[in-house]
Amino acid sequence: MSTTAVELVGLSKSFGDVTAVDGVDLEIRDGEFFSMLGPSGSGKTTVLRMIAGFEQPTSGRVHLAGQDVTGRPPFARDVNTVFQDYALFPHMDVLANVEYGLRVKKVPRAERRERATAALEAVQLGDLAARRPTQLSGGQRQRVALARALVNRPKVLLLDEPLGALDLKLRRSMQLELKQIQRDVGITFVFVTHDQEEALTMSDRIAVFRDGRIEQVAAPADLYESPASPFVAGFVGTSNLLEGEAAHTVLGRRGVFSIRPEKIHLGDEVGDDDATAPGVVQDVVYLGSVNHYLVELDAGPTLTVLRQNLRGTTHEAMALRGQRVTVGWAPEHVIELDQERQGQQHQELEES
Amino acid sequence: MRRSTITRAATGAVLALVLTGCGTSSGDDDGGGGGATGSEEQGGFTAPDIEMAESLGDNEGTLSVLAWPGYAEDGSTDKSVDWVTPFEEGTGCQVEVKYFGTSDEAVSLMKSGQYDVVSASGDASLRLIAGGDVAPVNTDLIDNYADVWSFLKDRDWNSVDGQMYGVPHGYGANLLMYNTDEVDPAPTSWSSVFDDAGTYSGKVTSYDSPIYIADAALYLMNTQPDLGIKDPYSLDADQLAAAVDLLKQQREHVGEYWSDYLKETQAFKTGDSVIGTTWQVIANLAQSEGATVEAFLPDEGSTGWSDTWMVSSKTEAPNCAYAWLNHIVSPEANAAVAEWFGEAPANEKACDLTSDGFCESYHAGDEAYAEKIHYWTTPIEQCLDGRTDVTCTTYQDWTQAWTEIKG
Amino acid sequence: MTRSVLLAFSALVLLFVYAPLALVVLNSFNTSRTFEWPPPGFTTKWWSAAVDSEGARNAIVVSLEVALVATVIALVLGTMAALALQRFRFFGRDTVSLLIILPIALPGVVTGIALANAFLTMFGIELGMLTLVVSHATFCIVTVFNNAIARLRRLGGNLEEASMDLGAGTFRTFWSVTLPMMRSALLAGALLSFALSFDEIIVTTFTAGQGIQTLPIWIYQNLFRPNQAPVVNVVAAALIVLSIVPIWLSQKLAGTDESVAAAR
Amino acid sequence: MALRAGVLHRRPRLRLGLLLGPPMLWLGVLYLGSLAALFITSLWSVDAFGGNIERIWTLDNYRDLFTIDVYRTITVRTLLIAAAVTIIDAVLAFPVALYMAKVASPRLQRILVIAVLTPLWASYLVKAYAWRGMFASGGPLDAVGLSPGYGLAATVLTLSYLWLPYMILPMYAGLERLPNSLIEASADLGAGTGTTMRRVVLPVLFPAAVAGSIFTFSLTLGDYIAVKIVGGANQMLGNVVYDSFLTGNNLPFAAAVATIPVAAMLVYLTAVRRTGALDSL
Repeated sequence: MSTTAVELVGLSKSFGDVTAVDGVDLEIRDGEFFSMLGPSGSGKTTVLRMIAGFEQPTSGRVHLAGQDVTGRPPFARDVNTVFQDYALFPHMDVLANVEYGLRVKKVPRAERRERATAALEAVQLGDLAARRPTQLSGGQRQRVALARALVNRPKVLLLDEPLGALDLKLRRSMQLELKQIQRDVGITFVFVTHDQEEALTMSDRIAVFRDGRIEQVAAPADLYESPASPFVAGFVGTSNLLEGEAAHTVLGRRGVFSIRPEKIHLGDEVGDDDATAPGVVQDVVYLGSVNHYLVELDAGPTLTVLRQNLRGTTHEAMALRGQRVTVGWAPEHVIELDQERQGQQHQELEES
Repeated sequence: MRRSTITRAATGAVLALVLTGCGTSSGDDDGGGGGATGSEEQGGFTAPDIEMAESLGDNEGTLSVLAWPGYAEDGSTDKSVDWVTPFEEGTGCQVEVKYFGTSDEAVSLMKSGQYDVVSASGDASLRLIAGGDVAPVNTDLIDNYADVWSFLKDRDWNSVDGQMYGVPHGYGANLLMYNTDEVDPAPTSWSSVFDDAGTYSGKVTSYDSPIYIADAALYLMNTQPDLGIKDPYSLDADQLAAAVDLLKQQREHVGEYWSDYLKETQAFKTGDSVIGTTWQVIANLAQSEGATVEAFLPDEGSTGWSDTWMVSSKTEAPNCAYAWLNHIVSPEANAAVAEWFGEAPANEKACDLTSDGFCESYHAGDEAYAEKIHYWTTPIEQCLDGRTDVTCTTYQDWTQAWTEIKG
Repeated sequence: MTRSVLLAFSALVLLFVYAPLALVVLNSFNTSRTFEWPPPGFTTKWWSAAVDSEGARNAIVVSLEVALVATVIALVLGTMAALALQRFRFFGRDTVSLLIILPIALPGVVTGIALANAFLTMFGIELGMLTLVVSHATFCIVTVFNNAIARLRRLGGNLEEASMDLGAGTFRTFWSVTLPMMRSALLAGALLSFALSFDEIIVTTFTAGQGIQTLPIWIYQNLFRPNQAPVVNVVAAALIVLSIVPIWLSQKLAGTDESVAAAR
Repeated sequence: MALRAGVLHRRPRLRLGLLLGPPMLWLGVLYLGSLAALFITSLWSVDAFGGNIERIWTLDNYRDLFTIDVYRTITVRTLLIAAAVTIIDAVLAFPVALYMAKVASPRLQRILVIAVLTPLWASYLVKAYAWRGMFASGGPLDAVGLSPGYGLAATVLTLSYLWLPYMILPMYAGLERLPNSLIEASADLGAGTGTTMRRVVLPVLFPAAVAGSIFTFSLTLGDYIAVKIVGGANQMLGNVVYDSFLTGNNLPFAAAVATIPVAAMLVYLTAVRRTGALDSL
């Protein structure tokens, strides 16, 4: 199955003087869990809304399953959306909400009821069918919204930061559940989020947005291990940038480089083959299972070093504060970032 | 109904619900000229030649009535007040009533030819005659006409050259009312609300309408002959200015102006007002409510009103129209209207049917009394008193002056 | 401390509001026809007279008709205007919103003579039921508009997008989602508009024509008839009591409305 | 249907046009047109006899308006009455609205809203006459020595009474929208009741009060009935318009007088437009 579910060609959108989306080209494959990741105002939600048909592009085309749907209204597109605030109809009960799409399509009552009930069962809400949305918890509403969209069996399901309003624990479990559902139904999911961890957890592929453009499209591991730009490196994980004179001093090369915090060794962990650099521990941040050490290199930059709390005590870890240390890393873990993209300072755009 | 007395004479002070035919289109140039020259001197006034009914036939079945509110009650206001239904039952003429708010409106509605009969006040009747909108009335065909007070017949607001254009319906005077406890000695003249108003400063009340300027003019006519006022409704600029000055002086002492029964009755009952103009009906009401008041018509005369029912020159129901005229001045109907409306009936025999003392209190049939009334007429540019060397002030001028007087 | 001061003050203001109304009710039992104080006696004859008054009944019916039709027109136009102004950004938007409130912001006497003059001369329509209803609708639009747009603002466009996303067309979405969500707001607006029209006298005076007698006009005319003034008091007293029903209903509806906010 | 809707969806301008067309036709053409016609009429005059309009351009009406003292007096009087009514209503409405929105229990809140709305259904005229009764010599107020008698004070009081609900309701709506947390936050930051009122409540209240004032001001500017009933011998702008038009049959002059309250309201609306009050009407 290598057909294309969604294809965006030169998609742009301006709101007055503000360009929210600036020439996006993208192909999303059939059956894939695709995430659009970026800070707020980067244009990802606007792209999603153009796929759904809520916004008309200023220029460019939207294709769904090979068909150009650019001019079509939302109700004439075979996609469904799970909204950030769920947008459940408060004047209808849960079942009526889920049935709505089927009723609009004039699906016979019996079938409608059956499918809606099944969809609610699938999201484990079978017993809440008669409730009003106001009587549900946040997580339950989220599931209703999901069921309401999925019951229509769309070609593509669009999810606009659907987990944003949930607490951390619920969010984690919903992430796994969403992924599971996606595998079960085999529908293409297009998922918008600003949470890199969420994107990495669930996605088959991720597009990183910045200032209305796509910075990089890649699988999670590739994105993390070979970020295409300092922006991607910084947005996905902690980047630990080395550039200019500092790079030359520490690495002996000019350019822009990144070393992931967990790849850096500290003190007695430094291996024999490691490249090393001296510095001072400025601060130690206790995070439970791991600690972050902020080490200011003598060469200038401050690197974040992540160390698991496998051994020793918290007290010992804290005692490193203010100490001179040596940090080291395997040379193959130094990521060279795309020179051309360096230093581009886009102005952050307001996404409306 | 009663309140329409207020709107009479085109004053419309209280409610006149409707616009007159004026407005941005000045299409109908109704009888500017003709009616204007009407009133006192009918020199040069010739009525259009309109055929008069010579005999009556079968009733047509429907009648369209244009009336002052209260002149054609069918029981919808008060069950016991109904002289339309008996007419319908007696004649088979089904009545449709349209009310008008001002004389101007009555004139313009009559021009449409949709109405068969109209109750016209003195300031509308001549315009209707001159405009050819109403037909001469053959009073021989109206049985009850014989019983109408003779002093109401062949007057200059309802006839031309001895030919009647309608039947008189009712009349009344604007009186001087005072609180007998507070006002001592009892007043005898309008001077007590003009030159001597200061005596009861703050408790004097006057009728709230530009037409009240005529009351001042009437007073000046008696007290300042030098001004040369012959008719309180035809004032040149100087005469108007004198009347306005007088009213401005009076304004200093006026507690409030009144324009409805309730307000004036209340004011006299509570003592907020102790002296001022009134209508007989208000005086009667106030007395029945226990107020210590008297009302009378001072010797210098007073302003007042008189109405006439007329027949459209374009009517398609002349028989029903004549039946209506006969009915409305019948003793029964005339008595009912007079009592409901609060005015003197035109039919002598109506007084046998009105409640005890009604006709006496309204001075119905008292010719000397009636002669003292200067009936309301709309002031116009042509002087109604016959002067041709000056232009008289119009009702618009009076209206602006009235605003100035009240300040 | 502050609370009790507030309470005391509010109670005083309510006393101020209800004292004259109490007087109205009291006077409807006053034997005096001119509202003598203190009342010389107690009578229920005005109440029975009011029940018998065909004029009052007819006037109430006319007022109800006028208010109903004007409110329906205002509902349609006000909702349309609210949708347009909430959903679209366009040049002159502020002017439009100003225009909508203009009929209520300009004194009734101005609106009255302007419309009356226009009907008679520009359009050549005789004053009557039509002109009255049109005039009332003109100043009623704003009450519906205000309620509708406030609700639309609170709703945002998400629910409608959800509906379209689920396959419902523009009209279906309006019917199934937008309208139900606005229902209580529209009802509140309609109620206010109804009340506004029902008791309007100034614009009515100019635009009704002589033949049409609405309740305020009937009251106006009858207040000035000595025998009728107490009957008018009865009608007013009855209206005060009866008005609690629609107001209470609207409040109840507005109460269920909080779910709208909560659902989001 | 779907096709048509699709067209509508693709063409937002068309949708806007369809939505805005009818209300704009009604208000823009009928209402504004009427006002424009009225203004044009104010530049004409009437003939001397029948009150028919003569379409001759003249500024006479405005000349009279500006040169005759009485109109200035009446204008000033009317504006002062309107201002006084507005201020009194604002002062009376604020505590009630505050109590309703922030102190009363939901149940009491509902009852209070009903209590405030109910008088709106009692006839304007009946209420005005009730006040006439209140102010009368020997009336209820006089009996306790509080009656100002008929005159401007009585007019201001009666009008304040009549329009009070129009001030309470927007204020209440405004305060209800003010989250309690804001008041609590202010108190938490050490502000006393007075400071909280001044810094937190009043800024929220202001646009609401302005919205209410549009009602009180405009309704007062156009009133001609209450002043007749309780105003003694005084008159207001509404009386002049009314008398010129219906009594004097002089529409052009009435139209000219009417431009005064219109101008006053337009100035006022323009001034308050930026406060956002027009949104909280």
